[in-house]
Amino acid sequence: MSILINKDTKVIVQGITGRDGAFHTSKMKAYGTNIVGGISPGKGGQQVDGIPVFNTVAEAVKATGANASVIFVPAPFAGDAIMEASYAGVDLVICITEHVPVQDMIKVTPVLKKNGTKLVGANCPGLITPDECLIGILPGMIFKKGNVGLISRSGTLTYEVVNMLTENNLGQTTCVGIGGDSVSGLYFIDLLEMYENDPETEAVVVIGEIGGDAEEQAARFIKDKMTKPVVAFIAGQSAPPGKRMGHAGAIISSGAGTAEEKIKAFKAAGVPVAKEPREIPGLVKEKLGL
Amino acid sequence: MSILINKDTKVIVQGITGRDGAFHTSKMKAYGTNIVGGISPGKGGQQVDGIPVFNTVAEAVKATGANASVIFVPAPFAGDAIMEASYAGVDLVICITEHVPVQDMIKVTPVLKKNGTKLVGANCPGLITPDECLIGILPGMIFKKGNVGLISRSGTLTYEVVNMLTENNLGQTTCVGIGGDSVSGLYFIDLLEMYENDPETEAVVVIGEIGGDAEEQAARFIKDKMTKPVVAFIAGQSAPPGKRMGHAGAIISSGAGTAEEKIKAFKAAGVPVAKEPREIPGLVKEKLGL
Amino acid sequence: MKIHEYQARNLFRKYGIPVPEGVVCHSVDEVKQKVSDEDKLRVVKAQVQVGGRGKAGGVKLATTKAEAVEKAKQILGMEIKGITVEKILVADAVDIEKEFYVGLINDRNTKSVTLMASAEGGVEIEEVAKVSPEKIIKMAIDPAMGLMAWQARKIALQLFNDPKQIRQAADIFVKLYALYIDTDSSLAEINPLVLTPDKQVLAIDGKMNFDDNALFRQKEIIAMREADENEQKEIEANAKGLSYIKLDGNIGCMVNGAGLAMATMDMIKLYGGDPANFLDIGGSSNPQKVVDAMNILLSDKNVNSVMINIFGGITRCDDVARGLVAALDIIKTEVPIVIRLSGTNAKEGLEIIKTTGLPVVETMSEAAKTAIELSISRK
Amino acid sequence: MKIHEYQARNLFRKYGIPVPEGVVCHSVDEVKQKVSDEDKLRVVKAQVQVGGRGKAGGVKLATTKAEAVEKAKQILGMEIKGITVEKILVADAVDIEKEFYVGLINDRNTKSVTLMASAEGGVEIEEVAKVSPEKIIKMAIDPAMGLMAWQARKIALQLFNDPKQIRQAADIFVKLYALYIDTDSSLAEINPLVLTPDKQVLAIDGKMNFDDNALFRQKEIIAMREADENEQKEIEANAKGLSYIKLDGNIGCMVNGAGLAMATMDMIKLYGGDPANFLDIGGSSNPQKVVDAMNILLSDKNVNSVMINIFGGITRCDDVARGLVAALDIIKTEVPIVIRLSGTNAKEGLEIIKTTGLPVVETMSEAAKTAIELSISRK
Repeated sequence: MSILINKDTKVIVQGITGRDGAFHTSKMKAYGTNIVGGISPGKGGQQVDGIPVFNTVAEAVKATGANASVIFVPAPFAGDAIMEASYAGVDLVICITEHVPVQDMIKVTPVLKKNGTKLVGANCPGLITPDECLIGILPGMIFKKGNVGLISRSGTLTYEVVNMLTENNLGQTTCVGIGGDSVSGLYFIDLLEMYENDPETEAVVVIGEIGGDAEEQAARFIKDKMTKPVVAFIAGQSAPPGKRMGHAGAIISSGAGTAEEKIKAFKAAGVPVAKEPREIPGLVKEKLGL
Repeated sequence: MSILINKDTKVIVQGITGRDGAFHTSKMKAYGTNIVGGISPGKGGQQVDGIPVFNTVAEAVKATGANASVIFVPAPFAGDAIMEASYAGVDLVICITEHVPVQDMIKVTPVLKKNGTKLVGANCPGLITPDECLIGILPGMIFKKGNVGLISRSGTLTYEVVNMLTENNLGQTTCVGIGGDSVSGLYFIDLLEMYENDPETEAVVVIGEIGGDAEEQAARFIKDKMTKPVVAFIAGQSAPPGKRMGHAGAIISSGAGTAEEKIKAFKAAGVPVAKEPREIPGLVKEKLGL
Repeated sequence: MKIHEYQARNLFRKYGIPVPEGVVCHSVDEVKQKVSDEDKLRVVKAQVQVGGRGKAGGVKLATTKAEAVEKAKQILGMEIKGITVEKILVADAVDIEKEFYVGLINDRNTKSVTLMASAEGGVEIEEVAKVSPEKIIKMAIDPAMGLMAWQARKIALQLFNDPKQIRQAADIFVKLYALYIDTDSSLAEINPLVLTPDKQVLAIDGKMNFDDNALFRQKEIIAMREADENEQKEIEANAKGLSYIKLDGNIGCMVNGAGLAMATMDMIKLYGGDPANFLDIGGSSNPQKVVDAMNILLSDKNVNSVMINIFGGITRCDDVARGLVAALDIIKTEVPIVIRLSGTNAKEGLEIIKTTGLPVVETMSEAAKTAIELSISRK
Repeated sequence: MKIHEYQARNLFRKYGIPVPEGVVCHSVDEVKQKVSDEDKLRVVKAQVQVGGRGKAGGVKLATTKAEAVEKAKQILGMEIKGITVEKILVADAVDIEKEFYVGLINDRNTKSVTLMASAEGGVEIEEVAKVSPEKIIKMAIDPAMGLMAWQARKIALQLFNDPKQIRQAADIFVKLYALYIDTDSSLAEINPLVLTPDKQVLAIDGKMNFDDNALFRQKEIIAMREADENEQKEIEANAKGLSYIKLDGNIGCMVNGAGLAMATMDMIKLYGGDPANFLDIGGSSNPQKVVDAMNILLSDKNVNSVMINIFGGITRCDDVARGLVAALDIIKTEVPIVIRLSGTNAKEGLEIIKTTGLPVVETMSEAAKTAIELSISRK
């Protein structure tokens, strides 16, 4: 088992003929992901890397039965691409594109709700169920099948942590990079609930960062609803207030969203918080009694 | 029985402190309509003609249990007033205001659907179930309780016809002025279906006019779905194409929406069409075997 | 409210919809001044707000400046469907590989703005709709979301093959929708939208109408109004709270309510007469309104009898009658008038009217018959 | 992106939100020229993009023109939180009966634009939020419908009693929302919104921030940018595809990925060091980017050691290493550098890096410790 994606997930790529889209499509395909089609308006009927190209998401879904779509189109068009996928009935949409305007994400939100679409991102590395399905730009080789779930607001920091988990023989059920923007799709609580209900996941690693109060909400959820152990890390303890730390969502505004508050909330919920990333595997092992 | 409104209908008035709102509120009240409140932002707590005034529709609904609202606010604010009533959960909204921009009505439409609100109008005289409830600006004294339903796109022409019906001892269950705009709330088919399901209504008079193809649709509906007799009249047989005949919706565009087409459609559906209004009572009597 | 082609083009340009270069001229001298000396294919087009100007000779091609001036001379001042041509557009003509149609309207049935597009451009879309409706692509637009880019692309994909052209066309559709909404339009057409041999998608001819009810919030659009004589009369009537439309007959009508006014015209026709106008004075008993209405009505010299048809509703007939008497006292005319008064307090009203000495009747049918008789006797 | 108060006022005015008259001046001479001779109460305000200027003496009242000039002299050139005041706003002061707060933000939790309003105006809203959160009215706005007039009225009804004031306030809220959406704002505050003794509702002070990701479609907003020195550096870095923020420490960091960059800073701090910056070079192995990043980093004279922390993901470490070597070949600096390279093909990468002779380590912790040691040895 896993969450969100597995070997049966049928994936289409929006923006398959673009530079990034084409590159990562071949990477995903090489990993074993079941890429069933791509979208590029006006190039329907062509093939990219042996994958059929369609003019619209609706056509691709109709022809292939795709239930997941990954978006590589440029930022000005990403919000629209999410809506196209949502209106076409795709269950899970992963938006890799960074720098998507916040208003576009806000506009997308009620559409997703209305159509029952799950969104990961934007501005995220994607997600992976090791050995089954990789969607996005994650480096597949550092992941390993196992029983730890992972949710992260960051990209390379996630790889850093996953690499350590794998080196410590802590494989993963599904790892999800939820993205660094302030208004995003699936967030900590949504995913924690899925991990709680996934029989195979035995522990969850949460990698948060400064900005917003999603970590505090996650801590309350863990305390109230979760039976499985969670280990956390928060990036940005040394970040100054009022400055956007690379990620659009990583900003401490008027004293809210600090690392201190988040760490305090996790600790109050019984969630051990690693002082530095390399402590994470040990804390997970401790919790699992390994 | 009747459709849409009866003696138990609790009515609030949006724009009760305006000139038209105040005047017609007293008329409605005098007729016996159960006016339970009025709305005028900032005048909540006051009374008009013994009727309590509220600041918002939501407050009025909460305090009075109102299930119908009639709108007398000026055209630039009418669309918003409809939305306020719809979001406040009012079942039936009657918009008397004329000259409401079409885009405002278009914007309102999905909101009504989402909230399950029925709208009559805009630009309509309202509706009446004689001796029970009058909502709008109809002259109550010409109506008489009975078994004929009436739907009309016009105002005074309706009174003209109702007057003749009443003089011919053909009383009415409910008469609905649906308004003369091109984009409106309830329309012929919606109401024909209600009359078909109302045990007391024995025949229906439909007063159409040039513009659009609602009469043609009504004719199809009558042919396919109705068991009760319908008599029709169409105004505008002598109207030139391309000119808006007073009502925003009364315009023949590019050969479509002519009286000839509508009359033909009704006749094909077995609906007798009066050549002039005074023929209507006779046609109804004939159909009812009186 | 309607605007001229050149005004629609200006709006298109403001919204980033590509249109070929062109200038508006009111005289041959202006053509000489504004048009460059360069030899190139130009099209000279009469700016009139009626259809069928091409067939009427109001659109001509010119290959040189001299020729453009010559064609302008021919077109300026000509009559098209009763309208004198006072302005022309001299625009660059472009080579056309293919013509398309795209338009937006307020659709009564879906109660939404609907986009229509067709690969059959350049001809009247109503013709296409009649002959081969399957060639028109329609899409109802959710007002809450607007025309989303992917939807525009979906339409464009049915008209164009090349990714670049698809993008250009979809972009034009989205911009046209923005223009339509921002200006409270009730019709916005690009016909034809063309593909040039060098693969540009351009708007060649445009038409826009606007919702009269929304003009209060459209200052920029009102400023574009260039009404012809008849429209001017209608606009003046509107300003006075009246709704007036001139027709070709000789029996003037003055009625309260639009539906009743139409039914009145119909009845005159039914009884063999010919209505001179549609005139709705609305629901008030204000004598000034009746005076204004009568003045507008009688300014039409064809009118040789008048039928006043009033049904008293909330406004009682006795009040209306008092208003009418006051008004008729002011209006001095030789044209015979018949008055019909019915509805609430009709009896009391009829009594009051009798003091005028004018013929008074109780039903529409009688009034129509009387008006026709009066008209015939005056011929 | 931030703008000055006077720029926010200009945007308010453009959208029909009433603000008192005022002029922006860059010098005392300009004050003498632009301010009228009339004696009236004016307020002279420093235009700096930081909070707390009132406490710092950057806001002063003046009753005459002479006094306004005097206050301008005092404020122009003063330092507020390290920023030199280069502009002042001289605005008409209005009598205030009551102060309110209204603001719009992008709310992460409701994933919508949220309107906040409070009868506690004139003070920092964050303070109100902390001390008495119940005094802040919040409303999440449906992006598909926008802020509907009845919703704006519902908020206004909680702040005002008089129908006219309710209408004025609701109108301001609707206009502020339109401005917010049209400009891709991320914060739009009117604080205070005031009621004057003659019952006018006015915006006295305004603040607006904008979504950096949306600036590509906000030409008019970008044109307003007046960045201070540090921001200028950040903007230049952005233009090169880098994300840079200057801090107060002495250990420079260059990292791929924002989360990892933050974790790197945290680790330096954890081990007793002091990071000089946040610097994310993103996912490419392009040597030019490393050169640009290093130049920006070293332009900070406090930096006395540098930690390069790279985790190879899709981009393999050997590629990254080649990029680094090429870049380090161009960069000539005395400042000691430690390189950490991990992830995909780390071994191959480390081999390549060794050719530079720079200290190379395998873990973040080692790298942080080394950088701190290098820094101490340089002091």
